[in-house]
Amino acid sequence: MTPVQVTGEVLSLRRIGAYNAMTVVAPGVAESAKPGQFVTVAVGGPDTSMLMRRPFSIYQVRERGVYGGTVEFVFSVEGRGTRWLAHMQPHEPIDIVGPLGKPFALPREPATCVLVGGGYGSAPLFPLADALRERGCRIDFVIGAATEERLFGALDAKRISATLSVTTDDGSVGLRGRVSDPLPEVLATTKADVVYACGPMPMLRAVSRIAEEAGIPCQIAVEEMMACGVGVCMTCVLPVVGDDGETRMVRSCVDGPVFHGERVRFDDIGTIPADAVGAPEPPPEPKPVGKRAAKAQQVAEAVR
Amino acid sequence: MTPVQVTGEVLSLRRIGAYNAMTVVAPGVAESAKPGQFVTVAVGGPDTSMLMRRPFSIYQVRERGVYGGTVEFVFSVEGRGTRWLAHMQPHEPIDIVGPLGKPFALPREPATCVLVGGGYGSAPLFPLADALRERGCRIDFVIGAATEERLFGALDAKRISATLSVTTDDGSVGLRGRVSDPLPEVLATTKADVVYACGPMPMLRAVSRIAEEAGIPCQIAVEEMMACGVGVCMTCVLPVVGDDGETRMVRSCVDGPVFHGERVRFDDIGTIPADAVGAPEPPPEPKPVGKRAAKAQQVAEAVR
Amino acid sequence: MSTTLTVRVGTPAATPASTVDMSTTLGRFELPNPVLTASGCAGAGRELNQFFDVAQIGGVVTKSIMLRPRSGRPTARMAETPSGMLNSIGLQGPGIDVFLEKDLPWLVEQGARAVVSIAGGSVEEFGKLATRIRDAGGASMIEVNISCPNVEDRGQVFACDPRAAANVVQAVRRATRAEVPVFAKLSPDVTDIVAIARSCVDAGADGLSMTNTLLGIVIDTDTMRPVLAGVTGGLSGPAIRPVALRCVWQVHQAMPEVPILGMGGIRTGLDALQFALAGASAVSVGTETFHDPSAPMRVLRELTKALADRGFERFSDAVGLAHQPR
Amino acid sequence: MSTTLTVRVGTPAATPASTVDMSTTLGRFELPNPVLTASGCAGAGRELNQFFDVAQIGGVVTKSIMLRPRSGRPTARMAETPSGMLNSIGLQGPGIDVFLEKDLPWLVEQGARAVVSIAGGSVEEFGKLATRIRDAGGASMIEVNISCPNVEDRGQVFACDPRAAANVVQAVRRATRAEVPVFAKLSPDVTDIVAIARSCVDAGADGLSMTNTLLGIVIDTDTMRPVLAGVTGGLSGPAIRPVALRCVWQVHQAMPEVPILGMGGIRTGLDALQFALAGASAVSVGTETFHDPSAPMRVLRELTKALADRGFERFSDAVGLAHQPR
Ligand SMILES: Cc1cc2nc3c(=O)[nH]c(=O)nc-3n(C[C@H](O)[C@H](O)[C@H](O)COP(=O)(O)OP(=O)(O)OC[C@H]3O[C@@H](n4cnc5c(N)ncnc54)[C@H](O)[C@@H]3O)c2cc1C
Ligand SMILES: Cc1cc2nc3c(=O)[nH]c(=O)nc-3n(C[C@H](O)[C@H](O)[C@H](O)COP(=O)(O)OP(=O)(O)OC[C@H]3O[C@@H](n4cnc5c(N)ncnc54)[C@H](O)[C@@H]3O)c2cc1C
Ligand SMILES: Cc1cc2nc3c(=O)[nH]c(=O)nc-3n(C[C@H](O)[C@H](O)[C@H](O)COP(=O)(O)O)c2cc1C
Ligand SMILES: Cc1cc2nc3c(=O)[nH]c(=O)nc-3n(C[C@H](O)[C@H](O)[C@H](O)COP(=O)(O)O)c2cc1C
Ligand code: FES
Ligand code: FES
Repeated sequence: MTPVQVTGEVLSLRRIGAYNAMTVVAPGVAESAKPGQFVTVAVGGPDTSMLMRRPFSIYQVRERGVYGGTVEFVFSVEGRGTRWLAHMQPHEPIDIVGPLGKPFALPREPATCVLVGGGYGSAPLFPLADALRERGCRIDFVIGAATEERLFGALDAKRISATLSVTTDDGSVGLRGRVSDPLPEVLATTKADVVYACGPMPMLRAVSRIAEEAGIPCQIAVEEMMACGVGVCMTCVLPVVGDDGETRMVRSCVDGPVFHGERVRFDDIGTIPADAVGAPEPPPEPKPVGKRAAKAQQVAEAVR
Repeated sequence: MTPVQVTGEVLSLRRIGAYNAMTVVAPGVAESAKPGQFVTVAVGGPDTSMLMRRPFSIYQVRERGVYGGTVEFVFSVEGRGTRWLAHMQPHEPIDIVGPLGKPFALPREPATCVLVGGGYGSAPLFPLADALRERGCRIDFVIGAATEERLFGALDAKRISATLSVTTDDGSVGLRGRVSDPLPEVLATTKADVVYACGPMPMLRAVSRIAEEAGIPCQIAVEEMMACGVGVCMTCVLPVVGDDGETRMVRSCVDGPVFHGERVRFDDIGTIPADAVGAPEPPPEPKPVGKRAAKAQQVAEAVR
Repeated sequence: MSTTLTVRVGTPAATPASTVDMSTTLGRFELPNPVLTASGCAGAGRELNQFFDVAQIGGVVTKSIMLRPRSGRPTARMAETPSGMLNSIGLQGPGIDVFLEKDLPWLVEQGARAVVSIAGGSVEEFGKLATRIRDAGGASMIEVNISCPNVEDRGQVFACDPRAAANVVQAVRRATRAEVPVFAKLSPDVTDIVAIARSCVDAGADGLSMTNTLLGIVIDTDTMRPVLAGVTGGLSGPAIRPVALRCVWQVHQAMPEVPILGMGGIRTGLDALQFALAGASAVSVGTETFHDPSAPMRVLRELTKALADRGFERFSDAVGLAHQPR
Repeated sequence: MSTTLTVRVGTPAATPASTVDMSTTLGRFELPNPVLTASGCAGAGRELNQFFDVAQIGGVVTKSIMLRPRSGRPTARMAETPSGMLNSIGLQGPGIDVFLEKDLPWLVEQGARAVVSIAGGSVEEFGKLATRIRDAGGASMIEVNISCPNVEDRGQVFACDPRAAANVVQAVRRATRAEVPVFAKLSPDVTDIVAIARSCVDAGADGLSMTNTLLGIVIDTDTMRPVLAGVTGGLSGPAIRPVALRCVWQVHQAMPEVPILGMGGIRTGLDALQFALAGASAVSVGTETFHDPSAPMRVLRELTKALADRGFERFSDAVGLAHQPR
C-alpha cells in the first residue's frame, strides 16, 4: 500500500459524456490500489508554470495488462491542468504517484450497500462495487449530476446493481433534483446497511445527514485542494471528530479522502471550529461563527 | 515592412544535419520579409514558464504557397525553448512576429559578394544570395562550423556560388580551422567588392577585421539576447559607432541585426565604452578597461 | 470604490461587453479605459504603434527618462527566469531634451495619453525633470520612478526610505501643474510598503504606481558567474504577480481613497481584474508586452469582457471590491 | 569559500560523480551532503521516507513546531501561481510534546539528521522551545523560524525587525548546547536583508537560512475575493528563486564567513548549484517536493553530477565561487 512515483505511459484517452477517461500504464500503482484511493499526476510538461500535481480518484485498475498494471481515472476539464491532460496522446509519458489515501472500508459480512455518486464522483464507486460484490454484498446505486452528459456510469451501474436511481438538476434524465433527494426512500426500501458516497461537498453533507438520520453508517470520499497529496504540507485539512470526540483538522490526503460521514463537521469546513484541538485562543472580540463571519474578520485582520 | 504578429501554423519540421528547419504558414510575415531580417516565436505553449520569445533569422520565404505565405527558419537545439520547438508537429499553431530588424543592404550595381556563414549563420545568407543574384552579383561562399554536421547549406551554396570554401574546426570536412582563415585569400582572388557575414560574435569580429584590412565594406548580422525583439526594452544593445563618429549603445533588434562590421566595437561588447554617448561619469577610482575589469568592478559594486 | 453595488456575485447577469463603462480616473487624470503600458516596457509608444493604436488604450507610460542621455548598464541585461525575467537595463535613454523634442510630441500627435516616467539620482534632478516637463506640456500624468539609487546617499534607493521618497515626491509635485497628477512608483523590496506609500501621499503624491520589479539574481551554471553584467537585476512577469497584488491590497486597505496604478505580471484581462479587485484604478501591462506586442490592447479587450460576463456596468465598480466581506 | 581553487572554469576536466566529496558543514553540524528538506515541506520525514531513505540526504528540516498543538488557518490554504504557490497553513502542528515524543525519535532511529525548526509568538516561547529540545536531545541543528508575528508587538513579524530577530536568536542560542548550531531563518520581505542577517549573527546565530516565502495574495476572479481564507499567504517555488538567490548573494558578500542554508525555488541540481555558487553551504528543497516527493534525493544526485561535470573534487569548492572575479 505504500505509494510509488512512476513515469507511466498514457495507454488511452477516451471521452465518456462530459468526461475524459485516461488509462495509464503505471506498474506499482495499479497492483496495490484499493477502492477510494487516488493518484496525483504532474501536468504541463517539463517547462510548465504549473507546479501542483492534480489528484484524481482511481476508477479502474488492471493489475496485469499486456503492458503491465494500468490505472484509469475519469476527469472533467476544469482548468489549465485538466485541459492539458485532455490533450495528451497515447504513448506520451506521464508522471503519476499513487495509490494515495485511505480506501473505503468494506463490511466484513455481506451487506446491502447504497452507493451514491455525484458527477465524476461515481467513478471510484465502481471498483468499490466490484469489491463489495466479491464479498457477496447487494449494491444499490444512486447517481446524479447537473445534466445528462455529466452523469457518469449510469449504464454500468444498472448492470451491477439491484436498483439504480438517477437524478439530474435539469431533469434531462431521471428524477429532476439532487442526488440526495431519492436517497431516504432508497435507504428505506432497500433496508440499507451502509452508504458510500463520493461527489461535491454539499452533496456529501446531505448524504451524511440522511444516513445519520436513518441511523446507517456512511463513508464518504471528500475532495479538498491538495498541494502535496502525501501528507507533508497540511493544505488539505478539514475538521473531523475523532474517536475520542475531539475535533481535529485532519489531512484529507492521508487521513482521508474517505471519512465516516457523521464525523466530518461539514458546516465548519473553511473555518477552524473554536473547539478544535489547537484552535486559536478566542480573541477579545466576540468570536465569529460560521464561514462568512470568519471571512469578514480575516479580511479585516489580513494586513497587520 | 512593418512587422505583424500572427498565429501561424507549422507546415513542416525537418532535420538538416545538426539543425531543424521549420516552415510556418505566416501570412503577412512572409510577404514583406527581406534578407537578414528575423522572426520571433513564442515557445512552450499557453501554460509555459518561458516568457521570452525566441529570435531566429529568416531562411526561406515563399510569398504565396498553397497555404499562404510561408517562412522557414533553421535552428539548433540549445536550451528549453528550442527543445520545445523541435517537438512541434505539423498543423500545430505557432505564434510568430516578423519580419523584424534591418535587412542586409544590397549593392546598387552588380558586384562580387563574399558571403561568410558560421554554423546556422549561413541560413540567412541564402535569401541574400538570391537577392544578390537577381541583381547580377557574383557570389562566393565561405562556410564553416565546428563539425561537418553543423555546417549548414554547403551543397546549396555550391550550386549558386562561383566558389565555395568550407572549414570545420575538427577538419572533418574542408579546411581544418576557422571560417575566417581562408577569407583573406578568397577576398584577394575574387577581388571582392563587399562581404556579408552571419555567425557567432568572435567570427563576426574576425571577418570584420579582415574586410577592414582589405578595405572592403562588410555587413554583418549579429545575435544578441533579446527580450522584446521590437525595440522597446533596450536589452539587445551593443556599442556601435555612428555616422557622426560617436559611439552609441544601439538596439540590435531594430537598429540591427545587420550592421557595418567596422562600426561595431567588438572588443567593447559587454561593456559601456567610456566614450559612448551617455556613458557613466568616470568613477573616482581608475577607470576599468575591458570586460574582465568591468566585471570585477561590477561584482564588487553589485550589492550596495 | 463604489458602496452601492449593482453587482450580485454568484448570479451574474452578463452585460454586453460593448456597454461596460471602462472609463476611470487616476487623480485628476481621466482615462477612457484602465489599461496602460508599463514604464520601460513600451519605449515611448512608437514601436508598439505598429501592432496596435496606442491612442486606444488608457495611456502610454514612457520609459523613465533622466536629465542627460544615458547609456545604461553593460550587457548581458536580461535573463529569463521561471515565469519571469530579470532585467538590468540601467535606464538607458536619450535624456529629457530629446524626449521632449521627439517622443512626447509624437505621443500627443497620435492622440495618446502620455504618462511620463522620470528618474533621477537626486531630489534636485527629479525637480528639474518635472519643471522641464511642465514647461513643455503634453504630459497627462507624471510617474516618479523612485527605485533609483540616491547618489547623494551612498546609492541608497529612494523607494526604500520613506523620507527620501517623500522628498522626491514633494519636489516633483511642486514643479508640476495642479491638474497633472503625480504618482510615486513604489518598490516591493521594502519591509513596510504602507509606510512608504503613506509618506509619499503625505508629501503630495496624487496616487501610487505599484509595483516596480523585485531585486533578483541568476547565476550561470556554466560560467559560474552572475548572468547579468550588472550582477543583480529587476524581476518582473507573472512570477511576481502575487507579491505586487499583495502590495496593492495592503495599500488600498490602508488608504482606500488613494488611487493606485497597479502592475506586476499582468498577462490577461483576468489578471488585470485581480488588480482592480485589490484596489487598482488602472493597470500597466509590462513584461507581457515582450511576449505579445499587442498585449495592452488584448488585456483591455479581455478585461472588458470579464467585467461584462460578471454583470458589471462600470469598471469602477470593481475597484477594491475584494475588500468587501463575502 | 576556498581560495586555492582546483577548478578551471571553461576547461573542466570532468570528475567521476562518485568521487566528488559532497560533505559540508553548517557551523559545527557536519553533513554527508548538502541537500536537506525545507521546513513545512517534509513534515517530520515519515511520509517522504516512503519515496526515499531520508537518512541519505543531508538532513531533514522539520515543520516549524510550536509549544502547544495548533490547528492553523482555515482553508483554503493554497493557491497555485505562475511557477509558484501561495500557502497559508498557519503553522498547524502537534506541539513540542508530541513532536519530541514521536517525531524526533523516529528521525533519529532512521539515522537521519534532524534540523528542528521552531516557531513562537514571543521571545520567551522560543527560549522554552529550545530548552525542551536541548533536554530531549537528538537535534543536529535548530532553525529558528522568525517569520512569525510577535504577539507582544502588535503582530509585527520578528524577521522584519533587527532587534526583535536578535532577541529571539539570543534566547534560543542561550538555551541550546554549544555543539548544536542555531540558524536564523530570514524573510526576504525586508528592505535590508544584510542588516537583519548581521543582527542575528551578532546575537549569536551560527548561520542563516535563506529564505522563507514572500508575502503574496491571489484573488479569485469568480468569487472576486481572496482565494486564501487567510487572505495573504507565502509565495514559494521557482518564481521566487531569483529573489532568494539575491538574498544569499548579498549576505554572503557582506559576511562570507557566515554559513548559509539556501532555499527558494530549488527544483534541480543546477538550481542547487546556483545557491552554492552564491554562497550557500547547503540547500533546502521545499515546494518541489510537492511536485516530486523524492526531489531532495534527485537534487542531490543531480548536484553531484553537475559538480563532477565541472571538474569539482569537493562541493565546498563551489561555495561562494560566483563572487570571485571572472
Ligand atoms: C482526492 C481527490 C480526488 C479527485 N478526483 C477527481 C476525479 O476523479 N475526477 C475529476 O475530474 N476531478 C477529481 N478531483 C478534482 C481535480 O483534482 C481537479 O478538478 C483538478 O485538480 C483541477 O485541475 P485544473 O488544473 O484543471 O484546475 P485549476 O483550477 O487550474 O487548478 C488550480 C489548482 O487548484 C486545484 N484544484 C482545482 N479544483 C480542485 C478540486 N475540485 N479539488 C481539488 N483541487 C482542485 C488544482 O489541483 C490546482 O492545484 C479530485 C480531487 C481530489 C482532491
Ligand atoms: C537576431 C537573432 C537571430 C537568430 N537566429 C538564429 C537562427 O537562425 N538559428 C538558431 O538556431 N538560432 C538563432 N538565434 C539564436 C536563438 O535565438 C537562440 O539559440 C535561442 O533563443 C535559444 O533558446 P533556448 O530556449 O533554446 O535557449 P535558452 O538558453 O533556454 O534560452 C534562454 C534565454 O536566452 C536567450 N538566448 C539563448 N541563447 C541565445 C542566443 N544565442 N542569442 C540570443 N538569445 C539567446 C533565449 O532567447 C531565451 O530568452 C538567433 C538570435 C538572434 C538574436
Ligand atoms: C526591461 C524592463 C525595463 C523597465 N524599465 C523601467 C523603467 O525605466 N522605469 C520604471 O519605473 N519601471 C521599469 N520597469 C518596471 C516595469 O515598469 C514594471 O513595474 C515591472 O516590470 C512589473 O510589471 P510587469 O511584471 O508587468 O513587467 C522595467 C521593467 C522591465 C522588464
Ligand atoms: C506549504 C508550506 C509550508 C511551509 N511551512 C514552513 C514552516 O513551517 N516553517 C518555515 O520556516 N518555513 C516554512 N515554509 C517555507 C519553506 O521552508 C521555504 O523556506 C520556502 O517555501 C522557499 O523554498 P521553496 O521555494 O523551495 O519551497 C513553508 C513553505 C510551504 C510551501
Ligand atoms: S495535500 Fe499535503 S498534507 Fe494533504
Ligand atoms: S530586444 Fe528589446 S530593444 Fe531590442
